[in-house]
Amino acid sequence: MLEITPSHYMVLSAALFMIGVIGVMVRRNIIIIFMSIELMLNAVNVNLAAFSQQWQHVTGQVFAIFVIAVAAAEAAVGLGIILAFYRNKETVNIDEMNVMRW
Amino acid sequence: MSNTAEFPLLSLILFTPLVGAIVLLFVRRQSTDMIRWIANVVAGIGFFVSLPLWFWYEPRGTQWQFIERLPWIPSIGADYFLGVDGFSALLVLLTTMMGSIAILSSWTAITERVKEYYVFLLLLQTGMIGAFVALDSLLFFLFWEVMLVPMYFLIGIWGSDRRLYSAIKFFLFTLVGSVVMLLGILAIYFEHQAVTGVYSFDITRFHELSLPVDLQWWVFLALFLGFAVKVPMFPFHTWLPDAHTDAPTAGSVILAAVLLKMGTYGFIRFSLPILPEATVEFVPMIISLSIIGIIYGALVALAQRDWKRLVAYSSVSHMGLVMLGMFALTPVGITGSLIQQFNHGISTGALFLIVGIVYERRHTREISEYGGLSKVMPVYAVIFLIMTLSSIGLPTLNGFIGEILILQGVFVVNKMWAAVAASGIVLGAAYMLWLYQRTMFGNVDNPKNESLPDLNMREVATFVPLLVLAVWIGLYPAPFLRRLESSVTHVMSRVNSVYAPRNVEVGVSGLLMRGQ
Amino acid sequence: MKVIWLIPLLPGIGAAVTGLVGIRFFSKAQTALVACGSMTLAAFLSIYAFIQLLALPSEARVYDVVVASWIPAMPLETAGGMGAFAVDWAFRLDPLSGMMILVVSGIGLLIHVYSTSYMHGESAAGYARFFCYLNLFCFFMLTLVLGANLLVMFVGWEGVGLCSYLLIGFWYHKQSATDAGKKAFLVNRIGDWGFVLGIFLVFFTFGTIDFHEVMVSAAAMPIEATEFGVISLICLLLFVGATGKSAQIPLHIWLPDAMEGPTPVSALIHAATMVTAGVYMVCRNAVLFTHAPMVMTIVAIIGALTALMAASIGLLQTDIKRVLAYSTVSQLGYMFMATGVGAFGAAAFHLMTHAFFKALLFLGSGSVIHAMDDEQDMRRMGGLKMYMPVTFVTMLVGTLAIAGIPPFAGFFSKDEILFQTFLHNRALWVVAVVTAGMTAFYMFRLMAMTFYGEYRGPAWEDAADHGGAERPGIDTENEVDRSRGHGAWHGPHESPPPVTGPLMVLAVGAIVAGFVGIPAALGGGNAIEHFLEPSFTAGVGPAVGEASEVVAIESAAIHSNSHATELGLMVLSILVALGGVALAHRLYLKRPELAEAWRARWTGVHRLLLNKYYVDELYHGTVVRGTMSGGRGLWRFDGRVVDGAVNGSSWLTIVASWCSGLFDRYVVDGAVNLVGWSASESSFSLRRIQTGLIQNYALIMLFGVFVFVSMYLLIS
Amino acid sequence: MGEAIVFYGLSAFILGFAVLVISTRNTVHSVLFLVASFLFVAMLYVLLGAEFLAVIQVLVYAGGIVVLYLFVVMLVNLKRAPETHQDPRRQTRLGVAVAGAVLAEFLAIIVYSSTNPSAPAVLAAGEVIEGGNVEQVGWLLYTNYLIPFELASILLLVAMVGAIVLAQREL
Repeated sequence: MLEITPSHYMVLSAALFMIGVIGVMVRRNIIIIFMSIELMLNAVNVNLAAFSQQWQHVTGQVFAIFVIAVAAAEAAVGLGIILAFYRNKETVNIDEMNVMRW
Repeated sequence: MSNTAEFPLLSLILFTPLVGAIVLLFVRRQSTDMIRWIANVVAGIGFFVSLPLWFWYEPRGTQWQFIERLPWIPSIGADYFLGVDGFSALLVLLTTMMGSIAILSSWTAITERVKEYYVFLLLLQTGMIGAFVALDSLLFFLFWEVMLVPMYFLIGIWGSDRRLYSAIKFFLFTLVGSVVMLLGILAIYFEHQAVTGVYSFDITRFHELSLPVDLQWWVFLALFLGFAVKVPMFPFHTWLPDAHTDAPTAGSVILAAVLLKMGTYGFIRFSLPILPEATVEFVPMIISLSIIGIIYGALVALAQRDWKRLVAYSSVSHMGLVMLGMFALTPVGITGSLIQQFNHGISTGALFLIVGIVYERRHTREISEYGGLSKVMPVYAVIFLIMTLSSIGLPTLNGFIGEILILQGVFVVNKMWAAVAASGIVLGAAYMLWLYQRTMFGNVDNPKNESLPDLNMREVATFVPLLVLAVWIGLYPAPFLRRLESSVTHVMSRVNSVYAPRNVEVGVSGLLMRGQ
Repeated sequence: MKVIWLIPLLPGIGAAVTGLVGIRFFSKAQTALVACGSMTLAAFLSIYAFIQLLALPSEARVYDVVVASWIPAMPLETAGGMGAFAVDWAFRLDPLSGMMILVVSGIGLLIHVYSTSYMHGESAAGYARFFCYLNLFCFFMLTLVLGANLLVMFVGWEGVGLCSYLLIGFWYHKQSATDAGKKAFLVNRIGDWGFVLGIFLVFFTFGTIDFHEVMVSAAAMPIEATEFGVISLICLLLFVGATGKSAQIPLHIWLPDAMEGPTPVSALIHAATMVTAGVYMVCRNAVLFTHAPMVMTIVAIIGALTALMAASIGLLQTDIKRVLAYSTVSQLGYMFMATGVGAFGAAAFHLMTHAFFKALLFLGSGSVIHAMDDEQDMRRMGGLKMYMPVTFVTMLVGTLAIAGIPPFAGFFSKDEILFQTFLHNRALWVVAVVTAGMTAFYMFRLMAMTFYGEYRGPAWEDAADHGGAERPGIDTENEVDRSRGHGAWHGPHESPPPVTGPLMVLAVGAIVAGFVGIPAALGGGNAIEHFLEPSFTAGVGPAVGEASEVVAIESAAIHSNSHATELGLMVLSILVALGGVALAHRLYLKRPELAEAWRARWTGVHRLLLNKYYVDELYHGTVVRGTMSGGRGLWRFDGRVVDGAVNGSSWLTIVASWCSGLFDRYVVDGAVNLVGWSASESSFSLRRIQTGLIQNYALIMLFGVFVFVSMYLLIS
Repeated sequence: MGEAIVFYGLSAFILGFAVLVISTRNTVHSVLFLVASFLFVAMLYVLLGAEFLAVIQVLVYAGGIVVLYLFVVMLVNLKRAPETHQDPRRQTRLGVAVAGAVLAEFLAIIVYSSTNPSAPAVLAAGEVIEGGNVEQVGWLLYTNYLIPFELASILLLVAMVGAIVLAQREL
């Protein structure tokens, strides 16, 4: 229990990821939902870093860097969409963003 | 088969109009003058690149010249196989010449949808040339069908009065014929495979085939339907007056000058050499239909009140004569038939141009609307006179050569046929001269005719080549006849054993055929 | 001599120049210069060629020139095995064609000169057009005459027909003129139908269409005295062609109508040259015809009948040109009668003399018509002798010639024909003599009504300066000025020199032309017939030569035995002619009321003759009407039956397609719609999943993850 | 022992702040908690020996992206409470339940696999990483992963352009 194995990190990661999932499911403010997604990405990065350490190889970290890059891109575009939407609809409530349906 | 061209002349001739049509597609539709210029220049180029067919053709060379052969659909043995003999070379020349004349003639006549009009005309040109130069029967059929569509639109869009009726009639008639014709070609194709084991659409191979007689009979009937509609022979002719009458001038010219030759060309290229026994069997039927066509066409023409329809029925009569000469199955008759096809293209094409000119000025074809035109349009009257005389076969003009050869060729086979057919010539003079009298002579009774302008330079230019050819063939047809020799000898060797080279002493065939 | 092809070509060039350039750019003088110049050259060349021909020994008087190959040789079956159909542009000068080119180019030249004045009223373009046609005619006529084979002759044959058509219809605004032109062309075409078939049969029989070769081959064949064989058929077909061109029964109807053309045209084409082409053609194929005695009989009978019928019609015509036209038909009948009895030389001789005096008469009548301000009705003339003496004298010469009064040209040629006919067939001779009497009668009737008696024409304004009536025939220059269509008509007047000149030349011709054929009975040598003899016989090969020798000996025997007969016949014919003259004098000068009385007495005959035996009406009622209604009927047939079948089949197709359309709509389409309907109905419930709420979608994803992970757990 | 204490401490902070992120009403506070969470994750990276990643985490995430979020929060000047309207069909509870279930499953898998190691949990530590962490990462990035690296840069460029286009006023 006192020796920290990759399993510990994975547990942490899983917990963090599920917090993100729950955030996505529960909150209606789309900004918060985006932040939840960031949490999920962080959980993945933690995992990658842990594996990197486990295998004594930096490839995992390299992938983490890529994830960060993608997260940055996603945040930029996503926030841009939020702004545009807000300008039109005066809301950031995701329950009011339901035009794409039958 | 050794005479493969090192330079793809036929492809060049074939695709020049097509390239022109494609270029036209990229021109703005509003710049009509530019479209007209491009179309005329392309047609002119098309004519000039076809001129080597006249100068480079070796009348004494092998039968097929300028050959090009590339695999097309190897799996069924279809090739991109082009080549001409003397006859098709002449027809290609006629096509390119009449094509450029038709395009030149429609400069002012067509004011709506100019771009599409010229695109269709050029497309039609490619189709016609293709049918004449294809030596692969599938390729031939392809081009045969390609011609149909532009002609349909030319009649249907730019025609007059009942243009849709006429266009559909033309289309259906020809389509029915060509479908049956395709069946015939396929029958030959499969029989060829059964005999030689090779799948091939090669017409020259078909020419060497001897099919069983009962199969020949059916194939002949199938091909006959396809070609007879196009000629058109007597019971299948009714599309022709309608199509001619309602087509725009250039359409009528092309239709009369070139499209009708497709049928007779088909007989010469397919029916006679491939199905010799059936041909001999069918001679009485075809001769009867031809003679009926001659007399019938002439008599009906006599009753016409519509100028263009009269010329159209005269076409029926003349093409009957062409068929008559062909099925006499004598060298003189077939030669006459071939040269008469060329002549008919010139004189009837010119007559349609002539109608078109006054139609453009007056927008009526009623003969009774005219009269005394030689007073207001003297140059026009002279040209009309010469072409009328060419049409009724006056010596020193082209029509005479064809008629005399055909009738002489028929006469040695059956004197009654010749006698009856010759009476059609009397009637021919009757309706043409009566037409001339009613339109050109007399006083100018109709005030609308008083200020008709005479031909301008462009219109005269459309007639000059036709007049030159009419006189040239009339006075010195030898260059033309020499080019037809190899075609005729080839057909004769297949179809009439009396004239097969082995049966004729060297003195006649060797010396005289090659003489002069 | 290798340039005989230039003889036809020169007028051809003239025609091309006046036609292509002249109509637009030439003045009348320039046109006249070109046209007459080319004709003059052709005439001189003809004379030169003829002299050259005369210089040769009589057996060798033939020049053959092949200019080019026309239709190259092609093998073709003939009766005698495999032959070769080939036609050359070949010309042949022999005695017959030599005589003809002299006549054609000579008279042609004179008429060109005459026309320069006669047609002066036309515009410059019309003037050029006229001379273009006239030159073109001479081109074709000379081609016809010089052609060495049937097809080259046919070129000329059709060509002159064309020019005749164009010239008859020269005043194309006149309906009657264009009708007449068309009629002429079509009737000729009917004849050509026979001619063409004759040519085909000649080729089929002999394997060649060269006159000389045909002649040699035919001479070797037996004479078809009893059976109607192939040569007879050839001759009959060729004769059909000749009846068309030379206006013989039953195709004579076009010639009188052809008088609608300008008078020089009537003179040149419809009197002197073109209409004699039929006679010329029969003479050309003399050997063929001599081998077909049955056809010869037909030719003779038709010729005689035509001569009689035309002469009888001519008796009562009042139009000056129509009288001459019927007279022409009648004289042509004479010539055919001569050929029919085997007297080809006599026919050719009469052809030549006739060309002179008939051209003269026509030109004279033209002069009269001109003087009378385009009046052609003889009843409105009279007494013109004093106004136009030159015309009167020359026409009198022509009349005497045609009536057969010695020593004018017509006497010799006509008498030769009568004599030959007498030897051959008495019945025909009777007809011929009666015709001769009629000829003399109607010609002097013409003279009487035109030149003698009271002036019956319209009055004219008496011009202040000089009246035509007081000083007839003088001051022609001024008359010409006024006769150009400007200003008022100043009464009958003598014509200008370009008109009277040819008249005088032709009058001399009409007097002296007969002297080349003075018969042996009168101490002459009958030179013309001996000169022409080689053209009528095959003339080569020993056997043939022998045969012709026999014929020659026989004919010589006949000649010597019957000089007395011949002299007697001559006297008789002169008497008959004089009788005709006397009757005309009595009826139209002395006692005009007698003519009225006779007319009242024989109204039926009078009406029959006046209406030309109703032949025109007959033809119009049968042939023309039949053809036209046949054409209309067939057109209706075409529209109703043939096209009806087409439209009917299209109607059937439409009905069938309508039925299959119903089937398509309710059965095939129904099945398709059923599938679509069920799909849309089921999707109606399924689409509720698409709520548009992102979190619902996320929930579903999460649920999916849950399922996958559960599966992993369960498996491992 | 020390490592364990650090790990558990960091984990507690990370998860605690994460829970705060998703539960706070005030958006601005939420963002601040997110920053805190990120910073602790960065510390965890240090613990894992990934110094370069830690630096990146601080600079890019905590520095760059979060500032972006703050800007947006400022720009979205809400006149009414953002979460007043609630769609009846959103099934929040079900979501939370499934999330919990998945978490439970994950934990089960992790526990199961760590108690039954199919492979050595820790690699033989014979291969010592040469050079610093930054050098190694850089080496790999510019050799083996050059193309993905360049693609990532293009992706960022495209995202930048896209964001600008989307955010500009007259769309």
